[in-house]
Amino acid sequence: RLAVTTSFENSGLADVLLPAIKADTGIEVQLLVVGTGQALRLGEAGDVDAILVHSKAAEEAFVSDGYGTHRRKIMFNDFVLIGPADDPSAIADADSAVDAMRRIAEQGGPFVSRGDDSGTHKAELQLWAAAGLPVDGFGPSYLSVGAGMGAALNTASGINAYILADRASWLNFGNKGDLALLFAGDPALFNQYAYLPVNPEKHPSVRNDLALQLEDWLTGETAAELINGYEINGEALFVFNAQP
Amino acid sequence: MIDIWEGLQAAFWLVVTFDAELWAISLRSLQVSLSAVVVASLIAIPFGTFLAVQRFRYRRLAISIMNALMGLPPVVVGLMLYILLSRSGPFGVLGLLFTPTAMIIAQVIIITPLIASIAHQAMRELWAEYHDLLISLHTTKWQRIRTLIWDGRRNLLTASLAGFGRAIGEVGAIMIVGGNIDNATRVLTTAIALETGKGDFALALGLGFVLIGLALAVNIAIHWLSRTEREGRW
Amino acid sequence: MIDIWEGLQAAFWLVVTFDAELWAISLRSLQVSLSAVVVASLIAIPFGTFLAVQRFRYRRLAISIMNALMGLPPVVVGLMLYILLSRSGPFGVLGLLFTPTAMIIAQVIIITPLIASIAHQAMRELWAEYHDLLISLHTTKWQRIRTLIWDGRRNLLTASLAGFGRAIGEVGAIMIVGGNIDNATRVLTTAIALETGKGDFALALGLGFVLIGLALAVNIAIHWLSRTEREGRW
Amino acid sequence: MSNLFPLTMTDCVVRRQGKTVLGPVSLTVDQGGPTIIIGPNGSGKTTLLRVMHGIERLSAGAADWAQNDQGRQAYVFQSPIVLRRSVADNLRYPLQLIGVAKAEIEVAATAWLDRIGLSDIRNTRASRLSGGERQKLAIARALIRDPDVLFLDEPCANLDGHATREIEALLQETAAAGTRIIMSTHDMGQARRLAQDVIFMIAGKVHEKGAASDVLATPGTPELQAFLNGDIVT
Amino acid sequence: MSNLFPLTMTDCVVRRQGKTVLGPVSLTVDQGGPTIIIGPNGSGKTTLLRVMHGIERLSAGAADWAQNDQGRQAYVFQSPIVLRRSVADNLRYPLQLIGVAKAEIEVAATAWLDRIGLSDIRNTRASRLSGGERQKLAIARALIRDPDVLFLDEPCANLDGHATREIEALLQETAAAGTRIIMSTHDMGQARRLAQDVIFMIAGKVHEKGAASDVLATPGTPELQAFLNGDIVT
Ligand SMILES: Nc1ncnc2c1ncn2[C@@H]1O[C@H](COP(=O)(O)OP(=O)(O)OP(=O)(O)O)[C@@H](O)[C@H]1O
Ligand SMILES: Nc1ncnc2c1ncn2[C@@H]1O[C@H](COP(=O)(O)OP(=O)(O)OP(=O)(O)O)[C@@H](O)[C@H]1O
Ligand SMILES: [Mg+2]
Ligand SMILES: [Mg+2]
Repeated sequence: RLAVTTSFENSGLADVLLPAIKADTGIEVQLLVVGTGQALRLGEAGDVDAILVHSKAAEEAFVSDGYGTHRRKIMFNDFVLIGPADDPSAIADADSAVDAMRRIAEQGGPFVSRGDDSGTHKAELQLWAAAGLPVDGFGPSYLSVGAGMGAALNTASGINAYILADRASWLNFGNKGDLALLFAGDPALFNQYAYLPVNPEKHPSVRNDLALQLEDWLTGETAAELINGYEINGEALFVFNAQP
Repeated sequence: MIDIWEGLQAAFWLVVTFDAELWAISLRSLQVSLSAVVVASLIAIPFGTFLAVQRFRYRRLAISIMNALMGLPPVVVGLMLYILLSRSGPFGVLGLLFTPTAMIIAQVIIITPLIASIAHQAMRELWAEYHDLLISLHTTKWQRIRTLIWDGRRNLLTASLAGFGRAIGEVGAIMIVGGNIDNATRVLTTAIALETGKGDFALALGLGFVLIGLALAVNIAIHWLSRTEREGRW
Repeated sequence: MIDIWEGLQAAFWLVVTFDAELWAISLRSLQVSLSAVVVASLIAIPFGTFLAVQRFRYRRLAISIMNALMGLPPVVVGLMLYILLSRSGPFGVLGLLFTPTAMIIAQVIIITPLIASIAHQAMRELWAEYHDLLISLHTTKWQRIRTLIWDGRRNLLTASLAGFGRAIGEVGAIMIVGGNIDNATRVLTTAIALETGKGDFALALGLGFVLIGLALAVNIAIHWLSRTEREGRW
Repeated sequence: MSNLFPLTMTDCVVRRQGKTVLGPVSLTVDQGGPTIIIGPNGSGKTTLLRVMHGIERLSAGAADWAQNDQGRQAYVFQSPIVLRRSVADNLRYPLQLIGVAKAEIEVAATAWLDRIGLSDIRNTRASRLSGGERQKLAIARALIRDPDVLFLDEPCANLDGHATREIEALLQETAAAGTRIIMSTHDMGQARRLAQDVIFMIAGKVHEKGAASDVLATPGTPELQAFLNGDIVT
Repeated sequence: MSNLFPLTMTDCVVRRQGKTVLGPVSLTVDQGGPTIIIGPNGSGKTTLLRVMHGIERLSAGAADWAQNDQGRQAYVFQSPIVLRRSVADNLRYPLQLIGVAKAEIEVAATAWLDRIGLSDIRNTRASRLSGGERQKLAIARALIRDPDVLFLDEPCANLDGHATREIEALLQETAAAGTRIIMSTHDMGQARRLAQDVIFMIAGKVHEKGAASDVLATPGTPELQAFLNGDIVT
């Protein structure tokens, strides 16, 4: 059993990987799609055999507290800034992600935040911090919605707001409304996914053998091909970067 | 197990420290759900009574549909309402999406069939008892409905309380149409969902206990006010 | 608006093409919810009847609590059950987490108070009618309960159907304890939630319409079988 | 106020579950003194009264008043139906229905409470009355609207000798004031005291009818003779 | 089978809502012929019977049988309570409660259906019976367990002359077979025909009692004299 974040599931990559995993290794992976925090808790409780998330600090704490055996980078994708197609804050012309955030703040939003302590939310907060803008100074135009990526995108679409999303979720998102991808490409927006097997010493019931087998597969060549080759609307989403 | 204990502790501290945000969220929960119950009862009770009183051709079918609508999945209700209320939808101009009003509308849709169904069942018994007399007194349809509602008001309480229970604990629909926006549309259930997603189970449980306490308080208050049980049976 | 129309189309195509996955998910939904309704009815109906028949000191309080438990928020139920069933929880060894059994348990907890409450209200009326006779015939408590359940079975149907409605549309609790695992614990409501998150409203609505159709079919089938309305009133 | 009479019944038949409960009966009821319906248990007296009052569905035939104003008819049922309200509220109810002014209602209710001797318990719930008190309440409630036709189905079955005399006196007054009285009874003494016309029923059919002085004094058929003697009649 | 008798009532008082409905009454009931309770409407006859049977809560005093076996007592209520079942099932019910074998139940039910003349409609729902048929059913249901004591509250109020005679004959047989009969009635003729002892009640108190031959022939008080004449008594 593997706990993954909503952004991973929403990307659709799972639908490509799971059948291949089954064909190559015979492992039937059961995906639990939850928030990052909840994924970590499922791992701590030993209810899943491994987790696949993107939130570096929390992952390191997970390993150092002994819940995970180690952390293995698998791949990364990037975050993108989404907003109303007419782009009132003109962030499409911004020269960095931080600059884009400043422009949104100046124009007065509205901006939708995941607000759920997920990897995406943490990345967003880092950007605000780098821009020197305290989040609680925005007032009502900063909407902390406390929901998954898809739900947050739905909210942004409903009120035509700016939002930080991962590229995969955005491309797969069906309810685009008047939203458009406005800014992307800044390295500050890279988003590293890591694989963490749950420590079998803490929870003898976890299938560490399968978790390791899966890790081998995920870091192997087939996975690399599939991940790098995964496209939506002709756009590659993920970059495989596991160290063999 | 440790989590449940921590949850109780969290609930305790939240309550004794009069946490301002908790208050705001709880009040919003109460306000939304009570409004929904009042509106839904005003629709559902007369309708359920009408179905008990009136024989018409498709009555059985109407009752079956009403019962089936008790199973309206909240997410679907939320979704449809979202589509209708979103800016590109037909009611977009009203600007109701992500407001407490939208949440009330969603809850009304969800609990109306439940209240109507329970009300119908309660009123059927009473109608069997009153049938001959009210027919003989040459009452209008509307007088019959009013008489049944008035004389059966104690039984209708269960219907409304069931509706309240479902409303206050509901999360799927109001998450979609309310958006769980901090300081605007966040209520207890959506806050609980959020904390669960974050993995803060203790806080989530703490909020859950506050919610259960709230539901209990409302029920006891209403029971006490109506003295349903004290006055005994007819 | 376009979405709702697309949803209907999606539902239509899903159904007419006998989509294998849709079948599996729908069957699992039915199986989980019907099991939950059966188990919950077996607990709730005798209990609700007992509360109607027996006077005891804390009866009013018990009824209030039962009514309040109708408002048990599903997410909280899911969370507590998760903590209990988790590997590190007291029942972890049973390995029930993320299985349909766990989902059934969650739904039983959620709908039992609802069924008990409606059953109690229905049985109170009947008990008022039968009270003197059953006391005079020197019936045991258990015989009274059995007589009321048997003679009031038509009214109890509303209670079970309300429970079914709530169970089949429920998502918050089963998402947490079931995990929405493809091919294992995914049911209609969790699938809808998933598609909503992806923004695929047409598919989500399509599944929603299938779910509503399912609820309607179950209700009509049960009504037809029991002929509640055909046999008329007593 | 135009005339309700006559009531014309042509080949009225009431069938229930394949069994002919009444008829065929053809009758004309015109203005006149009290008509008393007698006959064995299950002979169809209640059914005939209900057909005349227009509250029983006919399987064949027709029963029509010259003027169709059911509001000017009143009916006292065999087992009195009391509303789940106080004694006084039961009396107020028929007047409230037709929008009589509050003050007038109070005057009428007080007068009738005195007349039937229930003033002391005017605020008791009607369901707590003794059998006889309930019957008197039902009669008063039927008379309070001052109907043109009054149907009574064994009105004195639960009354003591004194109350029976009182009710008989009341009915005679009422008849003298122009109200047409049609009543069933098992008390042959009462029939003799009140009847101007008699209808004798057996097995759903009118077996004999005519002026009371003729029919009761010199029965035209052996069946009526036997019935008056208290022998078996079928 | 040991002896139930005597029943000893000491200063029994029943108060309801501040009003003394019965008592104080002190009485001893021993084996013997039928005891008939007479008195005006609302004088407490029903309440006294219920106290004797042990189904009315006493506000003061005590009513105890020598042997406390309520299963050997039976009670026929003033307005017959019928179960929502068929006529035959109503008769079977008391025997089913005490676990009589199926075959035996059928024999008894068939015999009683014949005896009360309801064999033809054995499968009709009891609620559809005419007033008199219902009353006969209730009496048969009380007698089917062959009780030691039989209470009847105005059992012939809805019966025709022939049925009344039949029931009286039945009661006399039953009494001859050793069943103690205690019954209220408003029919003084019936009281004279059946009574061995008479209890005359006014305003909740036993005003006069004794052997029927004495009491009814030479009333000891002006109140009883007036009551027997059908004059007002309070
Ligand atoms: N819905 C029904 N289904 C079957 N039989 C019925 C129904 N309604 C009435 N009956 C039968 O019709 C017959 C006539 O009933 P009705 O009540 O008119 O008699 P009644 O003369 O008023 O008798 P009583 O003196 O006992 O009140 C009865 O035998 C009764 O069982
Ligand atoms: N729960 C109650 N609350 C108030 N008053 C009550 C209650 N129960 C009975 N009473 C009153 O007690 C009195 C005696 O009632 P009971 O039924 O014993 O009279 P009864 O002699 O059987 O009269 P009837 O001949 O009319 O049947 C009545 O006046 C009735 O109104
Ligand atoms: Mg009748
Ligand atoms: Mg009485």
